[in-house]
Amino acid sequence: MTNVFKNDFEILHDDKYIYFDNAATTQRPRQVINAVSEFYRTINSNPLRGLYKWSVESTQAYENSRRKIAEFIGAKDASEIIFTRNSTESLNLIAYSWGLNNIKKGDNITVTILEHHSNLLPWQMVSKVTGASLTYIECSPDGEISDEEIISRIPSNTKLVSAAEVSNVLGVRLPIEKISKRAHKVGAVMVVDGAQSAPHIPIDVKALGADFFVFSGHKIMAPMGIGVLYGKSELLEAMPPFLHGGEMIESVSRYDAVYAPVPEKFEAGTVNAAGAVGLAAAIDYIKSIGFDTISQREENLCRLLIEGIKTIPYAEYYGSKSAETHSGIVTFNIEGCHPHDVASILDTENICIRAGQHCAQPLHEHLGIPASARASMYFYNDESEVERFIEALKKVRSWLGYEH
Amino acid sequence: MTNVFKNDFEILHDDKYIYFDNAATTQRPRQVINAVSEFYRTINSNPLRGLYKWSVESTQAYENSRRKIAEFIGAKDASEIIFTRNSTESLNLIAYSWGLNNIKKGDNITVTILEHHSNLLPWQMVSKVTGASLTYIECSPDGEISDEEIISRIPSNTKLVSAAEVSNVLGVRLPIEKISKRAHKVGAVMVVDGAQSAPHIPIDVKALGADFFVFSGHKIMAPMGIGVLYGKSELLEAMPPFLHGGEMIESVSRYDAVYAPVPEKFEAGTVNAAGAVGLAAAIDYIKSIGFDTISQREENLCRLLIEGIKTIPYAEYYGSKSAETHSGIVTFNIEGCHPHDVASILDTENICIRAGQHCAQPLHEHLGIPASARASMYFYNDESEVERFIEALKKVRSWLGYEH
Amino acid sequence: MNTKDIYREIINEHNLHPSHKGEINDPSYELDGVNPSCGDKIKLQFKIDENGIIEDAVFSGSGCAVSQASCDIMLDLVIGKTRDEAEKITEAFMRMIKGEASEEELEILEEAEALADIAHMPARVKCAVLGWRTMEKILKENRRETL
Amino acid sequence: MNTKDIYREIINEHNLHPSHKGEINDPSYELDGVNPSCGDKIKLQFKIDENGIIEDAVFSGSGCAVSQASCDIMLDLVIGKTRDEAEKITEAFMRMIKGEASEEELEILEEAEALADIAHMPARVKCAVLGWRTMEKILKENRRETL
Ligand SMILES: Cc1ncc(COP(=O)(O)O)c(C=O)c1O
Ligand SMILES: Cc1ncc(COP(=O)(O)O)c(C=O)c1O
Repeated sequence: MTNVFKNDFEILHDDKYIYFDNAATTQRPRQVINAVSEFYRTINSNPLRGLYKWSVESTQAYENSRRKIAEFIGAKDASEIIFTRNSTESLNLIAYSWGLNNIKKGDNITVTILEHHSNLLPWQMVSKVTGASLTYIECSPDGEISDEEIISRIPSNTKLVSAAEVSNVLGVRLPIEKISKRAHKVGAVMVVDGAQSAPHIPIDVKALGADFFVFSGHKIMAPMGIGVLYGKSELLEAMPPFLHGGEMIESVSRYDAVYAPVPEKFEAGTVNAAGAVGLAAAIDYIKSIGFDTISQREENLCRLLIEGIKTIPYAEYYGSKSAETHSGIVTFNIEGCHPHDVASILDTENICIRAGQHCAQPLHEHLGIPASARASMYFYNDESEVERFIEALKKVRSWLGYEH
Repeated sequence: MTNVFKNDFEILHDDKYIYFDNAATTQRPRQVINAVSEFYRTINSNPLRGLYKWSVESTQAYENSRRKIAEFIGAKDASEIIFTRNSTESLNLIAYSWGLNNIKKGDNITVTILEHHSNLLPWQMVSKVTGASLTYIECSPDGEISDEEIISRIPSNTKLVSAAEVSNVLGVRLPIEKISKRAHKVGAVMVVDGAQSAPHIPIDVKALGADFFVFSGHKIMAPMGIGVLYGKSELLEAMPPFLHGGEMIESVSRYDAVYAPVPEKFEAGTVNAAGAVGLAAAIDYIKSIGFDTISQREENLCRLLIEGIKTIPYAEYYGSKSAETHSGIVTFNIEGCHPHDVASILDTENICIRAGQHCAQPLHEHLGIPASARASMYFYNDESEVERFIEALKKVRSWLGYEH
Repeated sequence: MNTKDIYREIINEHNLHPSHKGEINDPSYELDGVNPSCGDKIKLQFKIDENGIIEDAVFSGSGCAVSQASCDIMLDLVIGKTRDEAEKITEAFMRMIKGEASEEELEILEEAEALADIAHMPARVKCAVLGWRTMEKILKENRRETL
Repeated sequence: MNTKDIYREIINEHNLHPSHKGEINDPSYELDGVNPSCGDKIKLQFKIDENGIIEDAVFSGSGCAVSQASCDIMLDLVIGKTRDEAEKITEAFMRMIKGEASEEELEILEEAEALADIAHMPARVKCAVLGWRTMEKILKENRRETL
């Protein structure tokens, strides 16, 4: 193993396996795994209300993580960071707490056709409950969104716009700044789904024009079970709580309760302090690698992979022709071969990819493909893996019984 | 360290600290910590949709955990087990998905006065949204609930009854079987909050008469960030989803979606597979200790602690006089000393207890005490700790400036 | 058998050169089956005579090789059999996929037995059973979309 | 100072023998403060003359030793001072609790400086500031519950 970027990832030390399913979940470096274990071995306790050393230290660790995240995405204040389980929960929190209370019949919600189901179904729900319309910004086959689409699909009665910063299928970055500008012009709130951008590019919620921003720990090398919701203070403060229970109240009587200020108001029940500590460690780790290195390596790997696919007859890939706009993700198909069969066959070569619709059915319909295979790489992947992948891909059709 | 029950808990190896805040969160044995790390080091991937070895293995590990939990609490089928973050989320899921869709004005919801806020605020919410009444079953000062209370507080228009199996303040076990019998007699659904019972006594949801049962991993030696909702198949199947997103659908079109069957319907977004694996390891661990041993040790420690408190002038404890019905929990006060000061002073002796209202304000009001201190023990605590605790407690009044 | 062998020895042939793919004009029963997670869609058409014998059966639609091949093999097996026999075969197949089939059951599955190893590819089980579930519904529910 | 020393050297005396606990009949201002997480309740009564000088001030209510003592010490400090001076002292105290106070600020805090180490007991900070926050409100909002 000569790829030093794999050093901290024990699971990747066995060169037999090629892990190309990073858009689904990344691997965790030992620094993250150890930070979690260390928490349990040294200061484990229930944070927030403790009056003893461990609990004070757990609280500090938990709140340090919040501050670190705030700084990582350019939030104004740590209290704008709410810990959730994952992006999906963050988006549902917005939908239930902001959506159902601020959107009504006659209003409009706009999303893009590139959305992951997690940034679609919550808005379908709000649309159904409130009677508001749901409008799609469409994209070209390579994932481009035109200025006209942005203007025409965000009409003046729009109350909320939600868009992924990076598509989990095409890897393309959406013109979030333009979308949020239009959203704000018509007085709508802008939600940015950063599940696929936070692992790859620096985030500045202010520059994005994001009123809300969400991401998942597990896609950024943190443990599973911890996610983030960023919301502008003014918005969070005006929103009613979502989950109700311990730790999110000031006082409770038999029939009534006074809620705690943000962020506690939105963190009902015992918090996942160990998860937050793991996420802080992941952020330290990603910074130690550096986003420049990350995108350079991803770009290079994408370029190689795309070039490889181009040499394979019957193979086609989707999205932009240029490797820089793929965020490590290359989605493709091989004619005559169903992506599930492609994935099963590649599995026999110990290559891990995803196949299906990647929780983006409307996008697949829009692109006119029933399903696709997706190779998604991260900075710890390397050229030799891409080469092995391409070699295997070349043989897929013959393994599936075709003469050529 | 001669207490072998501490062997697997590295954090407890430093005999300096006495951890008596187990009702807030337990410690995790190395078996649990290692199971989680091992998952990340060997098969980490996104379960459920994977077509390659790691993903298949993650899925198996995740589903094994589900089966193990089903067996642990006597569920009929593994599909009756939904993974959540904690008890609070489980209870909110019931409140949002079952409560808001089955309870209306004119109906009644009954809880007990002993509830934790997490089993109270969701029902306050449902009551406010629907206009249903909220009724309290009261208890005697030592936590006893009379048959008359059960009958009279669960009137015939009751649609849902929710009660903790074990109180997190008094440690007393509630007469759940009687409550659920009455609930079912009037056609109500019975929710049992097992956050404080699952760590201490064997659970059989059928014998309890529980239509829903919830508990938290972190209170039963599993990692933070994983919890359980059990629901009877018929109920879960008829309920609409709560969180909307990836993994919980069959198919999605632009304006509509078909949901997956249970349990997936209720598990939106990337699941916390590592947490589930940790919970499975915790269940194995608790079984290896055995509930008999657990309650014997807890009973013995409670008896000692109560006897010790009795020897301290100005000290009083709450709840039953008999140590068997305390589940390791002894809540107390020292006259003239605010529990927060007691906890701060005990902290200087490296003793970890909780002080305040323990997320049970209505119960404190009912008992007529503004706040209390709580020592909560688990099987790994021991007599020498109780002795040190009592010695420290004896001196609290003098540390707080009293002559005696 | 490892995955590649399953493909080579059984799936590919049935997928690329199915014996029973097509449409018939006068089916007694017709039913669509969908596997939403992979977008597979299959239509089964059955012609069953007055004695309950499956005279002819075809499938159409698109999907992965596993679902297509499994469907073709299934039709191979049941054409000419009675409704009851077909049900029995289906049961045997479902049990085999769960790894619970008896020796006898495996025997009546004939060529379909080769799909037993699909059980080691849990993500593909849904593909393998798509046709079978659809046929099961036809047999059990006697549903007539057309007559 | 460790926790026990803070109690011994400062909190206990003010908690057990407060100088300013009680009620007055004709306060200019009166306000309740609540620390819901521990159930502490404090009532402040202030008598401020036409020149803005705090003539007298008392507290009543129940709570932990930290909140009671901190309140008593606070009143020690501000009685006889002007409204403006009291505001300045409050600011200094808040900054001290956050560990941000300057030398000068610490100086005007006199005895209250002994509470600086409360900052190491974050869970108790709310107790320590309860009286101060309530006084701050009285001074800033000029709120009159009674006159
Ligand atoms: C009886 C009871 N119910 C519910 C809860 C809430 O559990 P969690 O904070 O893990 O959601 C707790 C513990 O905090 C509890 O003791
Ligand atoms: C763009 C996008 N949004 C949302 C999600 C949902 O994230 P999670 O499953 O962590 O909630 C994902 C990943 O699955 C994603 O790729």
